[in-house]
Amino acid sequence: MRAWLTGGAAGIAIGIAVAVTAARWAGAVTQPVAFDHRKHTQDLKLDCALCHPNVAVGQHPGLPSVEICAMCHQTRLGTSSASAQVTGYVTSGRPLVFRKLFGLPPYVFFTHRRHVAIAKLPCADCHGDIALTTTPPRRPLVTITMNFCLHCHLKMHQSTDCIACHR
Amino acid sequence: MPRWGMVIDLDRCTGCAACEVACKSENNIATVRPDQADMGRAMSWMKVETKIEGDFPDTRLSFAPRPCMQCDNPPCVKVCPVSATYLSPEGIVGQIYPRCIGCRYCANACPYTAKYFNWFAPAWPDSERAHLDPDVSVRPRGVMEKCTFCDHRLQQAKENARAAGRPLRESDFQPACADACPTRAIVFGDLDNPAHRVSTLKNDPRATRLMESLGTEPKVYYLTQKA
Amino acid sequence: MDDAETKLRALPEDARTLLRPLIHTTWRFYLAASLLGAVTLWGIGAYVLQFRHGLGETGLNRPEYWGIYIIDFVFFIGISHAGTLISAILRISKAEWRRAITRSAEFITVLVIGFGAIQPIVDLGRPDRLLNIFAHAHLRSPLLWDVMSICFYLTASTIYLYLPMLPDLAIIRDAEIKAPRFYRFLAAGYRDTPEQRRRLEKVIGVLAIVVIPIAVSVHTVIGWIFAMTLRPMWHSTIFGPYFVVGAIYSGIAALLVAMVILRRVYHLERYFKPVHFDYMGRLLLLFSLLWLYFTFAEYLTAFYGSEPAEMRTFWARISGPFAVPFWLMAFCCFVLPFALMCRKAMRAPTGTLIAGIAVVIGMWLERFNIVVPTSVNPRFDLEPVAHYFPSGVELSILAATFSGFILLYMVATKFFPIISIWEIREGREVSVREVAERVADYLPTESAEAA
Amino acid sequence: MSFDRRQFLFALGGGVVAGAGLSEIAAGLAAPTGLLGPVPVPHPAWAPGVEQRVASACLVCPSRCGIRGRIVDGRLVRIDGNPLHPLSQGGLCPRGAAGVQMQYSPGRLTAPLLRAGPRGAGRWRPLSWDGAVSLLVERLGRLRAAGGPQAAAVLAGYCAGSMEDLWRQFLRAYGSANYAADAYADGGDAVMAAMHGVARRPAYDLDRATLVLSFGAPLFEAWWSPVQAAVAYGRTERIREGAPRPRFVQVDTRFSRTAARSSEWIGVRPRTHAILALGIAYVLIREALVDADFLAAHVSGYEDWSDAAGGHEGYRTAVLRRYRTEEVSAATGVSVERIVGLARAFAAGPRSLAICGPDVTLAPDGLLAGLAVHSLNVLVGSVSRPGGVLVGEDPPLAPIAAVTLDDVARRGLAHGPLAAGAPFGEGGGETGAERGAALAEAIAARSPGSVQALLLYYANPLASATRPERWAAALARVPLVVSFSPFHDETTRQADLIIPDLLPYERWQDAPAPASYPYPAWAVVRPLVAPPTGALGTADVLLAVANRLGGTVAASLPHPDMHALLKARARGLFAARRGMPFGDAFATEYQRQMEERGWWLGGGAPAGGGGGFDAFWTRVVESGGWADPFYDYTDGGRMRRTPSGRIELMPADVRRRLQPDAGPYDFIARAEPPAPAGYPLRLQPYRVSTLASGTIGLEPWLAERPALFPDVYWVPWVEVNPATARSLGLEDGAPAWVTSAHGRYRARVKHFPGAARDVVNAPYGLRHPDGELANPLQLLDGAADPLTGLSSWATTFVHLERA
Repeated sequence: MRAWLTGGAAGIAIGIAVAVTAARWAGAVTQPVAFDHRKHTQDLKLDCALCHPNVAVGQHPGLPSVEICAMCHQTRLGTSSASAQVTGYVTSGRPLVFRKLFGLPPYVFFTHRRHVAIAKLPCADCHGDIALTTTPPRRPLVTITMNFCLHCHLKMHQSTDCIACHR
Repeated sequence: MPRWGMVIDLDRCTGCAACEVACKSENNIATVRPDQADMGRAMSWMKVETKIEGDFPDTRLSFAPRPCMQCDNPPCVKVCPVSATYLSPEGIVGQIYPRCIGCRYCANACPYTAKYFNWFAPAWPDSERAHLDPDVSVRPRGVMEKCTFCDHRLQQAKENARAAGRPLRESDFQPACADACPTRAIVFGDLDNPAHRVSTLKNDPRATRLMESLGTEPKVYYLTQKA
Repeated sequence: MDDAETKLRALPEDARTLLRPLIHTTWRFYLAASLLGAVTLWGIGAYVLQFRHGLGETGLNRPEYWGIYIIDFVFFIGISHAGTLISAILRISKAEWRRAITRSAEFITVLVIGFGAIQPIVDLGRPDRLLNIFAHAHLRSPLLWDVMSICFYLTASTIYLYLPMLPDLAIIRDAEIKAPRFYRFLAAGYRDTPEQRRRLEKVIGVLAIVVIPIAVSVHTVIGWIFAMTLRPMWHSTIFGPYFVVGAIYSGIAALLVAMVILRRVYHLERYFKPVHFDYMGRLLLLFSLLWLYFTFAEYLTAFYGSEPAEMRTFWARISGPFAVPFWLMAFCCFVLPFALMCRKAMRAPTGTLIAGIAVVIGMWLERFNIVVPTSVNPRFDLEPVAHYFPSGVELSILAATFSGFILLYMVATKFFPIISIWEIREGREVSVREVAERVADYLPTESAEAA
Repeated sequence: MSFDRRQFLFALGGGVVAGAGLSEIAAGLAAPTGLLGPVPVPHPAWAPGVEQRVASACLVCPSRCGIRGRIVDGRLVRIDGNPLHPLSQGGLCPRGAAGVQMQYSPGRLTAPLLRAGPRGAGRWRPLSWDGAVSLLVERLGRLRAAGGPQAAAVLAGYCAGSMEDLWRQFLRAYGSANYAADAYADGGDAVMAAMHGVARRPAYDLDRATLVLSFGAPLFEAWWSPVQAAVAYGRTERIREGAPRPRFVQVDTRFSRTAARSSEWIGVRPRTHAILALGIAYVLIREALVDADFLAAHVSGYEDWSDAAGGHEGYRTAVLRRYRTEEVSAATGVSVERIVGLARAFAAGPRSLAICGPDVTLAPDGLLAGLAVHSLNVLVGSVSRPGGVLVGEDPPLAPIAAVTLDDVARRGLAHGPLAAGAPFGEGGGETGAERGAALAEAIAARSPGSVQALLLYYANPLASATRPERWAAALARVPLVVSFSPFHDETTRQADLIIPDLLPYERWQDAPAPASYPYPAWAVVRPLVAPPTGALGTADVLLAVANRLGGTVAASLPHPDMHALLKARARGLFAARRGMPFGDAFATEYQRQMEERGWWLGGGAPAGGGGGFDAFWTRVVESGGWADPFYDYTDGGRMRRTPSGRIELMPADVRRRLQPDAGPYDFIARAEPPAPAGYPLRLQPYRVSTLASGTIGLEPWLAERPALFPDVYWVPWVEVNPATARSLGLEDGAPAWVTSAHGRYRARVKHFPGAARDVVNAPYGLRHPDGELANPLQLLDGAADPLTGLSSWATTFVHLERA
């Protein structure tokens, strides 16, 4: 009897762990090119808005299109293979589609314009040290929950009215 | 804190239903199939109610556009078991779709029948998804939905005003129905702000509210010669 | 089997008769059970369909937001007042004739309450978010009071079923006629020592008192769910007590039906005696009058108020599209049971069965007449009147709820004695003497002069 | 209980499976994905959410209101009113707001289609855009080369503005006079032509009128501009010279939404509008409430007169002789008190206006009835004065280009139009326009080959014509039918080639205000969303065809595309030294007052109109258009272009065409024929604005709320008096056949106390959800007014039976 119970309990725990891990791995984001944020933001001192052009005007900041990459990567820069890959995309005209990393559920209405252009929040508040990464993270560096939002809103004396974000 | 309200001049209403369609367009209100409409499941947050009396040629007909009354004492809020509907500080009765469990108690409590239920998941032809308003949820099935005075427009207006560094003006925030009304029968604004037209119109001798005796304190006023 | 049979024969007569159903099952039982099981499965299938596609599968619409499920909810929770309340009241009032009927009544309660409680969940648009009720509880909502009172009631009535069953479970365990481990577990080491018996009776006494306010609260709150809205003919102060009376009424009726059937199929004529039917019939009579009183009061106040919105619903019920269910309800809930139960001759199994069935149907119709006519007639007079006819899915789930309940009740009779063995024994051994003493006690003391 | 390893392992395995399964189920339940289907998201693609608001104009009805599209990431998500547009002033009707559904309707055609099977079989082969243009060039070129350009014909729906000009210019340069307009005729132009000598629909100064007496004009529903009427209806007292809100009085056989919202509604018997109008005239004359000065100065035919042909009865005598109030009351069913009261109110004004609608003019004597109604305006002098009937004018656009004709074209044009229009037909017959019905008859009657190519532009005669079978016969005789409809419809299904137009939110066009609006206003329609790749608008197809046809045709249409054409035409506005790009109410009023005083300040431009034409064009496009808010009341000649130079109450042209002993105002004398046996109910078709073009399936929002009944959805209906319906055993919502001697259709019966007992009100333009047409017009008996050529809508009788 004890064997059954302990075995079953351990088994269920392992099962849940495996399933959760698998789900997490399955949901991980992979980018077409190993983009080096650190290189671009720290070494080259590029502005975030260069590659995320709508960060101050739109709901979503936008991701770089191949045209934006092409501003610099017309010819091969540096020695990294990623750089070579980008040049490959640029010269061949193949579509280069970066994938969204930080996602919110569809019933959350968040605008970057309000937080970046009006409230002037630093990107790192929500995105963590993304600017310092050298390889594309596979999942968000900050887990954004409603409490995460509310905490900041309360701290900043901003509206915590439900319909401001859910509508 | 503003207290948003609406004044609808029934003597100016031609019953054209532009408000209805504008509302549906603005708020991604699902269209139901004809058989569903026959069952009485059509949705229209803003609904032009019609009353026909008499017989030809002495027929009389009146219209009353009916949005959510955004009561100050909302019966629907009191009964929601999960706080999915609540009264916001600016007087808008909000509905939080991801929290709603779909018990429809609020709908039963609302004397104005202003709340709508998603009997099925909304169905649009794929091509028509393109015209959906990205600022408003597409409600999943099984939740209640209701007029929010186009609250998303308020959010956007506030954002624009802040970006421009100026206070919110009356003209900045108008719900879609008021915007579309060709006779300007629908007036919207802050009931407590003397600079807004609604705050004077609501004291008009013609002003009345729907089922005022229920004590729900609606923030939608009707102007009409006939009581 | 033979083994069990021998062991059964070795038991005293009461136990032998009452435990027989536990080990003897006829083909008729299996036939009935499989039929009911099939209906139940069909209903579960219907629910899966509704879960998959949404509540659009029902006949509900706007403003007819509540239909069959809520009717069933009110109805079944009402039926559940059969047991606990009746048995508790009878126990407290030391009505000795209760001894044969409490168990069957309590079983009705416990089993039906689950079927009632599940109805609002079936009715939810988002059953997947059920836990929001706890995560985001909003205590102002009568629905939440209801969740709480039903949880209390379920807990209390389950305990109230279980504890008085302990001695019987111990008897079964000791007789070793069936599933020894199961009964060993259930009996929980009860040995029926005088000490245990004394404590048990104390607890039962306390529970019997506790369970009454809980039971009253349950149906009061259900009445309030309706009364707290502004809908015409729901917004009524009388609804709390009205619902409680109706609930007890339907409970008595359901119990009577169950008693007649149990008596017949398990040959319990020695236990369910004419006096039981007579007394229960009197109760039914009393409640039919109470029901009439409340219903009359309810309709009369609405009629005298003559509020236009109320009158729309009022006339819809009296002479409008809902006249048939209304007058059928009046017939089933009052005319028929009153006419039958007035006469002593009819307060026998057949008469009470007819009256009981009529009341069960009538009370279902009463719930229907409360929920639907009001729902289709919105208070806002510019809104058109709606129509409602339950869809196949709703009717399937309705059928499945009834069949599921009956099935579970049947199965329960195969595992538990449906009449309390020890209470009967206690009645024989102790009560006869006690009652005699008690009655003597009631009488005026004979004066010294007379002596 | 020993610890058994095998048991442990066994349980462990089971546990893993169970745990994984449980968590999957939990995940499925927790997230609304999985078990409960996908989460609906407003737009599937993740997009930046950058929005624009772009001014344009609405093309779905003749009102041509100003709109502003809200465009998010290139998608049109919403249509608002353009507050700068002088007519709509930011208002919108439901059809306008529902345009987004048309834009994204799943049924729209994105590529040209060539018929692959027999006609009507619905088998099509997609064609490239270039291929389609080439095919058209080849077929039209061949026709022209064979010397028969007159065998090309165009049937066009309402497309006033440069689009109509373009078609006409193309056809003219090509060498055909067969341009037929087929839209929204209400005979108003005929009335103006007869009485004023101006073949243009009357404009109404609703903004200043104080009493609007409408005879069957569906002002708030399917009028020329319901929004213009609504804006006037809702105007506040402060605007415009302290004028109080107008009092609307509606005279009609049908209790419509307009009737419901009017201050007063007067139900008359069918076809007695004109009698009531003349009854009012009688009171005006008897009580000397007419504007005698105006009549003396500008009007002829009021008093009796004599000429070479002898003595003639004037208007005054005719009315006094026949329209005694009691008789009028008996004929119309309106009480004497009401008639007298109405007449006095109309005379008291101060700015009264009588409007005549299609319920009056779509009758066998429609033109005469229209004259009778309009004569009220003349009697009180409410013509060419503020708050009265005005004559609008077209915006001073530059011509498309000079038309040059070669010999082929000249010979083709010399054939003239195939079908001669009625004397008072659309455009007075002088521009070669003809009505669709006449064209169909002509095609069917003439020798085969008289029309070799028929181009259909927003015309669906098989659904909209009163006798569709005539069109079916006509189409069968035309070897090449080209439809430019962006959606499949009844007629398009019978076409050989479909070159779908771009939708109204994807193309350049212009949108002049309808004739009912007194001031020239020219809105610019510009693309709000990108058209499908490679797709061409019909205008661009026409310009390309003209270019490829070469020669004089190309020379007459020298513009590369519609945008260039519009810009070139706008030079006329720039040069006109009047008007302004759309401005707000203040700017518009300022401009009006300045122009009234004879000044022009450069069109409201910040620096006196500086910046040249390009800056002007940019301002016009960005504000939504150009308008001139000034009306010259001093130019009386506008109203009197008759040969006599006076407003003719007894127009000679009309009298000449009547029976010798009949006068224009003999309505009481003309007895109404009784209902034929077996058909007891009079059919009263009417247009519901939201449905007029039958696009109900494209805009489900409208289908959900098509009319004033909150419980009518989707399915076509007819309005029947509840008593009548019950006597026929038809409960509310019952399906029924509406049957006349000429056909039948299916509809639901709607009990409506606003319908007269002996009438069936039948909305026109509805379709069943399955696409089946429910068209009352196909039931009509085919009677028409010989003077205008317009079909009579209310002379047919039907019976109802359960379907």
